[in-house]
Amino acid sequence: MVQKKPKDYWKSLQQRDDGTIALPVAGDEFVEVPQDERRGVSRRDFLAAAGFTFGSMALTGCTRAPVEKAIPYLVQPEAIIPGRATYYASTCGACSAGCGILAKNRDGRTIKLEGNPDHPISRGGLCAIGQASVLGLYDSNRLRNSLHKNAPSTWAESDSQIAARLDVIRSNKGAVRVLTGPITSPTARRAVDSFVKTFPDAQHITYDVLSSAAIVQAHERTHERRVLPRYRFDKAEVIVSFDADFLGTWISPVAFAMDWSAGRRADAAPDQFSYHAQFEGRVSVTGAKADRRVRVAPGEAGVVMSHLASRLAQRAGEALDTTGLAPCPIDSHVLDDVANRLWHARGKSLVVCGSQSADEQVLCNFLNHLLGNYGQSLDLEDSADRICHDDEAVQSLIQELASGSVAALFVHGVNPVYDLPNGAAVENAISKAHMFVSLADRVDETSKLATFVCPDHHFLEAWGDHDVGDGSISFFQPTMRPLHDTRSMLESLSIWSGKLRLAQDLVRETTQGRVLWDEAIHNGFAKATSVAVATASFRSGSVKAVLGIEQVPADKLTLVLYPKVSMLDGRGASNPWLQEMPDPISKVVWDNYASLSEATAARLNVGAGDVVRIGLSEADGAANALELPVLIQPGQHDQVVAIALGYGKEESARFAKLGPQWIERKELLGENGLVGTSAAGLLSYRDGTLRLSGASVTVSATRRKHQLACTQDYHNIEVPESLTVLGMDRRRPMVQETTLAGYKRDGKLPQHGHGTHHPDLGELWADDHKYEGHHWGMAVDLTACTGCSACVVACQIENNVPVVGRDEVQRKRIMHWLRIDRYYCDNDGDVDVLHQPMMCQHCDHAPCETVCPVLATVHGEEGLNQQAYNRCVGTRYCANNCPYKVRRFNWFEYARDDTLANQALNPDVTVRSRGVMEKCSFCVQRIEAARLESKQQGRSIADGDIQPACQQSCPARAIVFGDMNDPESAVSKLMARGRHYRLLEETNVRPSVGYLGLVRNRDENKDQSHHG
Amino acid sequence: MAKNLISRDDNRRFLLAVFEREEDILGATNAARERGLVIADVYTPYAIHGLDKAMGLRPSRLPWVCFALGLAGASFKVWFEFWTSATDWPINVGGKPWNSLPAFVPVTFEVMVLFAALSTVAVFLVGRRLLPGKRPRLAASGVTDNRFALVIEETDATFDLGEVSAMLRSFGVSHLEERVDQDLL
Amino acid sequence: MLTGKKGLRNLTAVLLIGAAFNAALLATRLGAFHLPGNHQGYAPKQPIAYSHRLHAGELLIDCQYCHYSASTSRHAGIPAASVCMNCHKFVTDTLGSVRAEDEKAEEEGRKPRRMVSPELQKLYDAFALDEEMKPKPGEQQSPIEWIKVHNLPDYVYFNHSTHVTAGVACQKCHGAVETMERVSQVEDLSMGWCVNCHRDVNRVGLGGKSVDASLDCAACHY
Amino acid sequence: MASVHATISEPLILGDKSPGQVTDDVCSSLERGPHVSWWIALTVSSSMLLLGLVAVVYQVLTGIGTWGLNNTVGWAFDITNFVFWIGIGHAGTLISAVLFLFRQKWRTSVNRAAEAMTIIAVICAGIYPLIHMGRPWLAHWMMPYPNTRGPLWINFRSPLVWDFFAISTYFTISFVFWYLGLVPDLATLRDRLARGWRKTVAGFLSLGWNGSFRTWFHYETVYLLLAGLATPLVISVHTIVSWDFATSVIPGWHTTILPPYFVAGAIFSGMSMVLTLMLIARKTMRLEDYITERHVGAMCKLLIATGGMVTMAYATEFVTAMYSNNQYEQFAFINRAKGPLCWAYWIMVSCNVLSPQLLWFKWVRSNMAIVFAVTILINIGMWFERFVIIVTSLHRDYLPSNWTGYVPTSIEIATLVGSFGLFLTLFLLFCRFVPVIAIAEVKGVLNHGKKPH
Repeated sequence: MVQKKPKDYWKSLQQRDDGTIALPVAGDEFVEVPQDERRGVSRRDFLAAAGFTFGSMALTGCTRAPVEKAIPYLVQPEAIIPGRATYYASTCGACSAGCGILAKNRDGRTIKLEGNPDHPISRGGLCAIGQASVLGLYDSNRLRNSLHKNAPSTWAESDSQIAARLDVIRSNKGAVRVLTGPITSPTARRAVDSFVKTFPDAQHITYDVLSSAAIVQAHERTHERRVLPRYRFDKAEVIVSFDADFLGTWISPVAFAMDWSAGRRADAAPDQFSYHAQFEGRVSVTGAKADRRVRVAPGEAGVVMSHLASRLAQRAGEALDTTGLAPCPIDSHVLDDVANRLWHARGKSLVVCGSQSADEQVLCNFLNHLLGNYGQSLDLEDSADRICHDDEAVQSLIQELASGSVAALFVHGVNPVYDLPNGAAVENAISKAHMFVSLADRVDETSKLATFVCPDHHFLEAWGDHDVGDGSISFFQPTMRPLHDTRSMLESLSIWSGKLRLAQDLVRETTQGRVLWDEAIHNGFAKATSVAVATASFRSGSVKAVLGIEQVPADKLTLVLYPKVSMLDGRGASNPWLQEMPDPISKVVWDNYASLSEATAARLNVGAGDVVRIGLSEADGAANALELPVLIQPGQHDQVVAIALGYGKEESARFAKLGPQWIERKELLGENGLVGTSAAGLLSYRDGTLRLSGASVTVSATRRKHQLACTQDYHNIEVPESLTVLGMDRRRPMVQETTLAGYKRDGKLPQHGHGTHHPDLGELWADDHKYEGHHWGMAVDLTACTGCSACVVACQIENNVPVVGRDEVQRKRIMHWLRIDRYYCDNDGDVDVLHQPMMCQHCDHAPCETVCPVLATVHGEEGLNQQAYNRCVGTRYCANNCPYKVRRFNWFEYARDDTLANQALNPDVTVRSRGVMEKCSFCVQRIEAARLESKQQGRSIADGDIQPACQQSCPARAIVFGDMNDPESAVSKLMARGRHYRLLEETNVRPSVGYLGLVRNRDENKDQSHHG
Repeated sequence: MAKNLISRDDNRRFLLAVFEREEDILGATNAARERGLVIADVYTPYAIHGLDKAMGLRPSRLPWVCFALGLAGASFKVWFEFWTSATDWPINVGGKPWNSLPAFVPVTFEVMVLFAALSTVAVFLVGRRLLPGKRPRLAASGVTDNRFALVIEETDATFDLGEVSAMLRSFGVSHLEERVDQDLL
Repeated sequence: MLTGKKGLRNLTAVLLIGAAFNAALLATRLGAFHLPGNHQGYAPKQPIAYSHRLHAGELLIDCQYCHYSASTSRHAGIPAASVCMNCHKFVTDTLGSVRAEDEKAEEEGRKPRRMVSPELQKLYDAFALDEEMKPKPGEQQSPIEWIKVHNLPDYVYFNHSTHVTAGVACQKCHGAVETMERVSQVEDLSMGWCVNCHRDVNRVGLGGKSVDASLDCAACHY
Repeated sequence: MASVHATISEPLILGDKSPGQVTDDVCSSLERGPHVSWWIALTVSSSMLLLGLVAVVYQVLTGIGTWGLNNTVGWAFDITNFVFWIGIGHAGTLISAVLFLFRQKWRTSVNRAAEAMTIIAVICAGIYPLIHMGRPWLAHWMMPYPNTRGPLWINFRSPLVWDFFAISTYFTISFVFWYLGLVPDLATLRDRLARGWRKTVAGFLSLGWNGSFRTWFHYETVYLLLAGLATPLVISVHTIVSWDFATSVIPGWHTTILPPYFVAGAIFSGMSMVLTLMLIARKTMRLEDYITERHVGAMCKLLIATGGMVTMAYATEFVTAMYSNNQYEQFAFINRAKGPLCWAYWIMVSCNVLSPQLLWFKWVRSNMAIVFAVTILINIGMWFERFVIIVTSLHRDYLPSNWTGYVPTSIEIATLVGSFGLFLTLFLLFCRFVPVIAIAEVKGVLNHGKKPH
């Protein structure tokens, strides 16, 4: 236990005696990594080999566990009670959305992030990447001290050298360039600016591959204001999105998902259920939830918007010059319908656009203007000082670098060699900088070139702030003492500017006098300024229609590069949790791939897993061509090939040995020795901006195959036609759906399949097991669930679920306790995507319990289906007999060699050893904790006291847990609703988990046509 | 059951007659019994049908042992299952009742069979003094191969050796011999 | 021929005795079967020969004075060295030796030296303090590495505060620690032992009030 | 009367043998040094066994993950082999016990070998439940014994516990039954031999048997009782095995027909395995006079009968499923016949339903080569029957998202090979060191020395 921890970790703690949180001086008995009976494993193996039963009994009796030490504090800190968690309000730094978090610190280690319910942006939700970012703390790739020429160095040393060189530069007016990602922190802005000011010739350049700069630019044109509007999806009754994946990756998905689902309440009045149309080329989670999905290739989007705009402009009596407008590439009735709905919901509708073309964004603004949505469903009250990412500046910087005229280059928060197209050229250019100081926290494609690497803290160790935009500031505070000898970027810059300022002071200074500091830090945010409500007028003159469709040659396809929900631009690449998080749509893990529609794949004569070669049509295409396995993606536009960004990062090479090692194991890494392949090479500059999509590419088959690891083998909710008999219902009633109209009419779900036709099921032994006290249950709202998989990762973290690796997933042995089933379903010609979170259903007549020979899984007094790992002998009979197949078996001793990563384990949950069964426990540790607390306070557990990890993280609030015996509890109320159903009810296993049917805002006849 | 006809006092005499054929031993035994001779035992290489009648043996009481112990085993097991599942620590298993009697039947049955069979065999072996490593006393060579031996006790003076031998010869006895206090069992 | 019969009887006897013996042996083995981590009577030597008998027994210091988190946390807590210093800043040796030194000093007409018992010296060394209780310059403080006596397997979740607040006496599980010079594990801390206690208190209550001690597997195993 | 039956019908044992000859014929083959073919066979089988041993050790050290199982298909080769071997075992008990109760005297020539086969098969079967556990070193937790977990016993509601008791009982009874039948023959062996280790061992194990008819008399009673107990036992064992599946909720498993279906299948597969072995033994050990065409014929007829039952079961399953109007049931069975694993299903049908039909013809029954081929086919078919029941039911159950496939790994295949190695090795040893024919019983059915009535 204690001695399992790497010594250097503790030394580094001892060395630091300052810091804001009291922490063990030398660790204490409670900093434990739960180990199950792992100590005995070698003994076990020996016994297993030697032969079983009585011998083992005798020997087990005789063996002694090794001596365990209990090392208390030397000086007891006030704040900490060993064994009790402390929560620190902070802000999530995983992406630039800036959601609020509560960081759970247990005995000096931050082990879990929860959404901060009071936070203005996220209001309690937290996405998968945010959840997983806690592992970044314990990432063994992180630098433990500063580097000089890739050799360990001390801060004093590096600082003195850097300072010396900077003085020289200052004196002879050398060019200093600071390259950063998007900066949302006012303090960071100040720090960079003041640093830049200390040089005669210095520039601050930013870029962001997933930039929303076009939106800002568009508003500059249309409203003369450099703002990123605040979108209010909850206020919109009609939502039209042009390729904006606002439920998955666009700007602030957590906030948007929360608003979006708030605007779709099927059980309230119908006008509270928005209509959502999605125009997109690939299949995004947002598209999957849309009431109408229209396939539009990137090249066509502008024209479609123009057509929509002209329709609305006519009605609004505004002019739009559409002479020479190409014919509408999609069925005009669809567009009419959408236009009508929009028009009827004037002021209560919202049009969003994910394009990086400012022209298209301008059209989008125009549409919102025509509909009078400004000030209603979106407003320009943006207090944040938005940098307009100028991609041209980046290009010129690279030229500048290449010419060798840059004296000093500072890079923070970006990895240009990886991010930007033609990385080789960038690498070559950067290496020409006289001094290159990287503030990256690890050695990556870029920082390996650096003269000095001055590692920044992980955001959970650092002070900082984030401008929310509505006038409030969200604060970062250290949630634990820095693990390694790293230093806040703020402090580094201040030192190089001449004088060390502590990060805390700098942050405090920013909002000096505007917020109550202690309160702000306690809450994690504070209202700093009231935003000037200057509703700028719309300059119609700025609008011009996008007339022509970018024609793609017949032998080419349109490229769509997209940020994956789990990877974004690749920041999750070194995080095994995110690598093993199944993509919400494709369910593929540990790889990226080229998605093609069925028709296109057939045309190219390639099948799933065939490696294809994708090259840009431009001259440099050959160089940037890359090879990827094909994934057949139903519902995708035939003209499109979609590829996820963020793969093929050098640091992903670390996963070579992840997963069980045995004779028939297959390699985790691809032929390039990395996880997936980087698609950055296919990024292209078009009219000055870096574009993810729109380029036309050649796709050619190669002879090779590369099997993708997918958590699902069969993807349709209907059984294959070839395996049906007359009168047999092909559709399986797993996901039950209806239309809003239909639901309003019947107040219940249409019946699917014979499976659900059954008489009222009696109970043979009604009086034998009554649940007098609590009877825990869970309701999952399929209408709200977006499949974003935040719950999956949250569950994995909370419950110490092991990462098993690509090969094991391919063998269908993923360990996730909570999985999200994804089904495709034909919807006259088009394809619907259905998501269904699936976890242990805690059946009251659990089939798994009856068959366990050793009573390892039995029923609790409060209706929990309990699994005692240490009693399990591993017959797997329970898993076979589970109709939902939610039980997970430890096929191997899943390695936990990364002792640093083990620091993130939850000490309240056993780490399961080889050969035992495990499954969702409804986060019983949280139930027990709540019970204990209520007992000690002499009260009963109140509704909402217990939130399983999945519910806590869900941005759409789709999961509700509670006491089914309490008619007033939220879960009971949900279960009383008309669209509530229990899965496989007819088997009378009496699950404690219920589902609320999927409601789509469609009209009746559609409903008939696809359930008939 | 294992009543030993041969009491242990000395100077008792036996007549041993060895036959080659099944029908002869059957006939001879019958005849001997009809004459009221005391048949100590018959030694055969295999179980000859009808020989029990010829010797006039009473039916074995082993079935009763079998029945009794089988019953005992079954009732113990059914009690044990009930006690563990419903009394000692009643645990809710898949919502089944504490006393799931139907589910207890299979194990009960198996245990009954086990008890009945093993106990019967044990009683038989001990009763007939059949124990590992015991040194056998053969009445005559070949009684475990191809020859049949009839042993008659010469009870008292009325036993007419000549007459008996004549009778046995009529059945084609292959070897005739008188023995004193032969320990045959 | 008699030998034949006797041999037979002896053989039977031997077999029966053998069977009985094996059965007995088996029974004891089963009895001796331990869950991992169950070591009744385990009494390791501690880095400092701290006497619970003296502190808890004679001086009647409350258990929770040192094991402060027993009522609030999952862990009872091994006291920080600073807790010891609350008293041992002043108490550095037994009264006897201090008195002896005073007398001796009086005879020799000098100031009495500060007496420090060898065990307490280890405490001061941990803080790197000199005779005057001043930190020694340039010396690294080092924590005291106690040996854990009561170890439950890691797959068992035990929470001290639940039991303490419910009114379970420390001695119920730890034995009469106040009488121990060196602490040893008294109870076997096996599952059966826990379960039986839980059943008893559910039946007869605890300290007069009825309690609800869960018998669910998930009360301890998750 | 038996003798009457013996005289009016054609003799069971050819060439009017005397008891002495019987003894000679049977025992001489043991006393003769092993034939070279025996050595070859032993080498092959024991190396198969070794391969299996290595595989098992590797699996136990590394984890069940070395098998091709997954979250959906939790059982495959392991339980398939288990059920297969148990099934094989049943024929032995059937021949020795049931035919004994029915006074089928022809059984005497084959019952010894059949019983030995039972015991060996049960050993092979018993290994699988053990090694299929995730933590086999805790197998003893299946037993209700007093322990430090206090009042925690075992779950008597679980079919696996029933299995545990059934299999262990079955093994014990079969062994006792077999050994009891062996005692007089061991005595015969003992008295034939002048000296040597065989005599010592036989002497020790023959319990001092001296042919006393008083003993014979009780012996017959015990034998009858055991036969009477073994008969319901053999039925119960496979019924319980079938309950492993029948009591579950998985479509294709959850069906009331399974118990009779399994018992029939067991007898079917067992009989064909007995026949396979008999034909080999007959050839290699020159026992044509004892294992006559009549015996083979009788066995063939049994195969036709039991094969018919099995066919019936296959048909019934489909009817039930179609009639159920339950989409899961219906799908489960269509998926067997047409799904991704349909090849297994059709192997099963062609081997178990079609091939036995050949045996209707007398000329086939009297052609040992063809009969042998048929029995082999049936053995294969019956293995696949279990595979079909277990894997095709599991791999596509209720939720389409759970549907997976199954591919065995090298380790699994090696384990299967190993279990055949174990079976053959033990059987070869049996043939070498134990009278393969129940001498005393055969003598009982000779015509020699019997008075023709």
